[in-house]
Amino acid sequence: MQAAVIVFPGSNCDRDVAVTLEQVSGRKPHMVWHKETEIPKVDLIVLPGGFSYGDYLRCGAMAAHSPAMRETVARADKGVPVLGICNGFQILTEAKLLPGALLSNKTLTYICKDVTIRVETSQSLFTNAYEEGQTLRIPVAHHDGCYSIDEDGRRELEDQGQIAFRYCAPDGSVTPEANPNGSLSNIAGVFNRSKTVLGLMPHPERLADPLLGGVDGRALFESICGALV
Amino acid sequence: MQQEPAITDQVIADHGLSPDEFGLAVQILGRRPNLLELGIFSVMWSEHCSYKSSKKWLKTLPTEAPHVIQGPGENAGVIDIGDGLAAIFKIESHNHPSFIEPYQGAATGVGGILRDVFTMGARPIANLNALRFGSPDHPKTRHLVAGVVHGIGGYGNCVGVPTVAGEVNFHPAYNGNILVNAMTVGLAQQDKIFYARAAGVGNAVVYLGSKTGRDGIHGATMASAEFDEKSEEKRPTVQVGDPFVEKLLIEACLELMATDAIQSIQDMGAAGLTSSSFEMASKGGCGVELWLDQVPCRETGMTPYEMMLSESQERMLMILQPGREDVARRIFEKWDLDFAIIGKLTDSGRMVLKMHGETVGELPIDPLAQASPEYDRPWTPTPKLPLLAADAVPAVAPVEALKTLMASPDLCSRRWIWEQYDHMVMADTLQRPGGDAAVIRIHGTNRALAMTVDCTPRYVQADPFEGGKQAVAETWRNLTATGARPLAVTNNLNFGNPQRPHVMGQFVEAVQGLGAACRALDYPVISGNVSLYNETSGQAILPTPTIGGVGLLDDLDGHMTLALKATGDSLVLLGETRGHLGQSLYLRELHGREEGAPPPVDLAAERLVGNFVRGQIGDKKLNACHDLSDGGLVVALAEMALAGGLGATLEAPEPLPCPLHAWLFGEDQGRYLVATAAPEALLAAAQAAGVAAIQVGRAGGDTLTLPGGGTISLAELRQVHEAWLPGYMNGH
Amino acid sequence: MKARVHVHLKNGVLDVQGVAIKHALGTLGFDGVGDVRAGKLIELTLDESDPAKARASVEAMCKKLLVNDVIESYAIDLVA
Amino acid sequence: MKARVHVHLKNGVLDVQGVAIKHALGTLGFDGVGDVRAGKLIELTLDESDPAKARASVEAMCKKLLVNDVIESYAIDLVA
Ligand SMILES: Nc1ncnc2c1ncn2[C@@H]1O[C@H](COP(=O)(O)OP(=O)(O)O)[C@@H](O)[C@H]1O
Ligand SMILES: [Mg+2]
Repeated sequence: MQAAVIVFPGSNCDRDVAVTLEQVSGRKPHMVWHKETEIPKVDLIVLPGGFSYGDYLRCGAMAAHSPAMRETVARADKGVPVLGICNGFQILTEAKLLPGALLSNKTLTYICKDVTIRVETSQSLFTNAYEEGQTLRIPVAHHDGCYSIDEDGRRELEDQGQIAFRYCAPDGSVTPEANPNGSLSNIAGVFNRSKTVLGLMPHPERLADPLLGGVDGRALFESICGALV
Repeated sequence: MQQEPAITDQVIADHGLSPDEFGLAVQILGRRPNLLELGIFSVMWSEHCSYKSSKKWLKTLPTEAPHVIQGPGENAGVIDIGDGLAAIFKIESHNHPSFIEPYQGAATGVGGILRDVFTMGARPIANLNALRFGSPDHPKTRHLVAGVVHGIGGYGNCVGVPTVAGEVNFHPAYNGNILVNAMTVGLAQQDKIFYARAAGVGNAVVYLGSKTGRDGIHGATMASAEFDEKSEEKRPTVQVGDPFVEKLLIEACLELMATDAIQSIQDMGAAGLTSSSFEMASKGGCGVELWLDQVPCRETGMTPYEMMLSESQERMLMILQPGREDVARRIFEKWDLDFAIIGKLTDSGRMVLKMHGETVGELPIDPLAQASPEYDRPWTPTPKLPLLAADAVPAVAPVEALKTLMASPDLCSRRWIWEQYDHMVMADTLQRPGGDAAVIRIHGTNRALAMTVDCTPRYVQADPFEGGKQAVAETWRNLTATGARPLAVTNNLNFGNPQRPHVMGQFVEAVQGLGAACRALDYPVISGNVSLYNETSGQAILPTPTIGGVGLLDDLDGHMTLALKATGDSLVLLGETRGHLGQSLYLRELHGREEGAPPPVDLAAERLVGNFVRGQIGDKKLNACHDLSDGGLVVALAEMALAGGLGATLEAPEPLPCPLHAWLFGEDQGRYLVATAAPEALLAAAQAAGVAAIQVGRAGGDTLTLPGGGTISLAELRQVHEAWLPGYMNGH
Repeated sequence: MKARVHVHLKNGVLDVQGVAIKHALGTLGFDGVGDVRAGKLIELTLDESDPAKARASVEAMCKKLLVNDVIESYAIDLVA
Repeated sequence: MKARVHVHLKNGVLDVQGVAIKHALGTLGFDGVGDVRAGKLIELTLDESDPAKARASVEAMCKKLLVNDVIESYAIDLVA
């Protein structure tokens, strides 16, 4: 599986995700600068976490217009899988590759801690190595992770099985207390219609190494590799 | 061109120059300076840049060791950590700006120290911060805590450097004068370290980064601004940080440093263009000519004076190798960074400032730098306080005392703070905030750096010499508790007005104390920063020599944590317990008294116990380890239990060396509490090594049971420990 | 000429900041405060001097970058 | 009645957002854009119906909470 990681000015998890991708796939991802209009032929495009353009104006708004994103949208339309983590998720919504928007956390503060999320479906190339209903411990680190979408949009996500992960209690129950940022229906990650694009606020690449205290995030990358060999 | 004001005594005073200093300036120039030159003298000879009150004493600090590559005198200190790698670190204060505008003050403090470190070729890998606020019930405190924490996170999170450790104290002495000390640790290749020593007549002087505005031009210029038309725009303004530009600067500088284009480089810190250009030229023994009309400006009509004194953030100055302008240009343009060639190096030994070809100022560099004043300020020693007898302190029921301490502002959980800091970005954080020291993997290796910041101001106030020793020893202990080998320190000396002999005395004795500890522990000082005049209306802060320590772990899976892990593990207390309650938190939090001499630090014993503990960790003989500090034995055990989610029973030895409450809560130094599955072996090894050791209980259950039978559930303990800070910040 | 863009969260989109401000005002003893909405104000200086043209180009900027129509609505004021 | 508070950074205070927005507009091909300033817009619904009284209390809110007078300035519009 050969991946490309788009690097925006202000991206800061590009190295972290590259390390995990290489550990899992055995291949170094191409690091593609946002000004590139061409992206090498790859099996997966990753938009990393960070603060593209300082999160100024709206998180991800300016990055969504970069040349590399125009190419990413074109590839996504052709069915090339795209994964957006944290700021990458925000960029995907700003680029309209994913529905909804990410607003400021209900706490109005930045939140960096481990949370529990529930795998809502294993029927996707991003989650096939997980069990449906499985709970994962994964860190979040964001200021604007409150997922928001209008009622029709929410119903459509539910009906189409486009909700990938939900914040939950350790026992898997989806409760308001388990919702760190106020996201609608505890939504932590969503797919596009064809489930070839995934955006999520938690950072699976940060718990994919036992030395860092956990490996629950690793299977997400293993899912992709498994599906894309 | 602004009309030139007369250099009156008032203007000179406004620039903080004494009549003698002004006389010296005239002597050096051979004429009276114009306003621009006066401004330059005033910043170059300011306490901040010249260290005129502290230099004499800083020179007494030990700064050398085989592993020290660069001691004090550069932007940051550099140590050898093996495999051709170097750790580069420094701490710096941003106290006053943070009091004026807590968010921006703290944010720009972080930005400044990051630049000091990546200027030298290091990729920053961790930030730490030491914060001191006024009393929680002071009306300003909540707002200041919120702003400072938000600012540190806002900046560090955005640049993508994890904020991994720190400390926070509350004390009325900081009501009008909070302390914000920020430390950065970076990683570099030993053969790719960059210095500020300019060389190469004719080489281009390049300005990189944000445009120059009227930010933070110090108070003195307000007066001089009046000679200009008094428009709102012309007023100096608070420095605002742009972490986004900082991130671009880090990446662009590191990318350029990987080429051979840079001859020397220097961040524009305090007194921006003036001190950076002076430092570079004087270190390199050359002259410099600056074309100020080439300086990228944010505002119209900026005068040479304003350009030279502006403290606009996120700016760098570098000297390029001849013919390398294009390499540099390509990289700066890739990162969309403003840059300009604003001058050239000369052999004149003078700084010549030109505006549209016309010379607007000219100063000799070395005389000005060398002649910078150095004072031997009168000082008086701090009177020693009597030892406070343990039985002069009433005993409180142990469990009640523990609950009160664990919920007190200085001991309660800091989770509310560190959860606002991204402490995991870069994916090398092996020990997150909450332990004795943060442990950060050296990327791509099986080794790690441990780091911590510490100071116990109430001890320093009571006895600056012992307090100075203690601050150093506590960092050494914290690093040791993770299994790391302590290598070197940086220090941030925060004191009051040095022109008051007893304050100067605190400074002198504290420096002597920390020097003594660094010597005894082979733990040299490689960088630091001094912040004086921390007082409002005559009330000085507690003397606060913050120490930042860095240590090395040669084997990752050797690193130790404080969390209790296994039911049945025996608890062993290492180090001598005498039951010292003077200046303890027990005395302050339960009896409202700040009395007596602080606990003395026996440096020989410190070293002996610490080396023993590190050896045991290395030999995998321990399952948990925590050093004893504020709150003594019981608080240490409570922290270990909470971290592991595993209870314990504490048993007092017969006979007790001191009253029970003193044994439980005394703050004797040089002690560790460890958990082990093989207590006999450990006790035997300790005895062989001449280290005091006794078994004091076992791990297990979900409660903490104290001698005398008092018991508290971990759940309740956790609740009181976690509740205070969020509760306080939410206004109840 | 100058243009001012007022950006509001659409009705129905939870305005956490507005809620927080309202709450804070309450605790500070300001009562009689009903709804509080927090929005953005973006001021642009334009070379364009023809109002119609200026408005058109600011409209375009809003659609393309300044506003996210999923959650935000906007209003443009031109100030000569 | 309703009040609108426009919060601006004081002149001379670096507006990091404004700089970034201006840059982004440039790369999107919107030229002829000079200065860009990003500010806040806070809309309050007040029970108070007397304009003078309303303005006075909003002034107080600005001083106490809404505005950081170290770096920000503000203007109040009342809308009946
Ligand atoms: N307390 C101290 N102990 C040791 N070195 C110090 C101390 N204070 C300042 N220094 C050194 O003096 C030099 C100048 O300090 P500073 O002005 O803070 O650096 P910068 O201008 O890069 O911020 C630095 O090399 C710093 O490490
Ligand atoms: Mg410096």
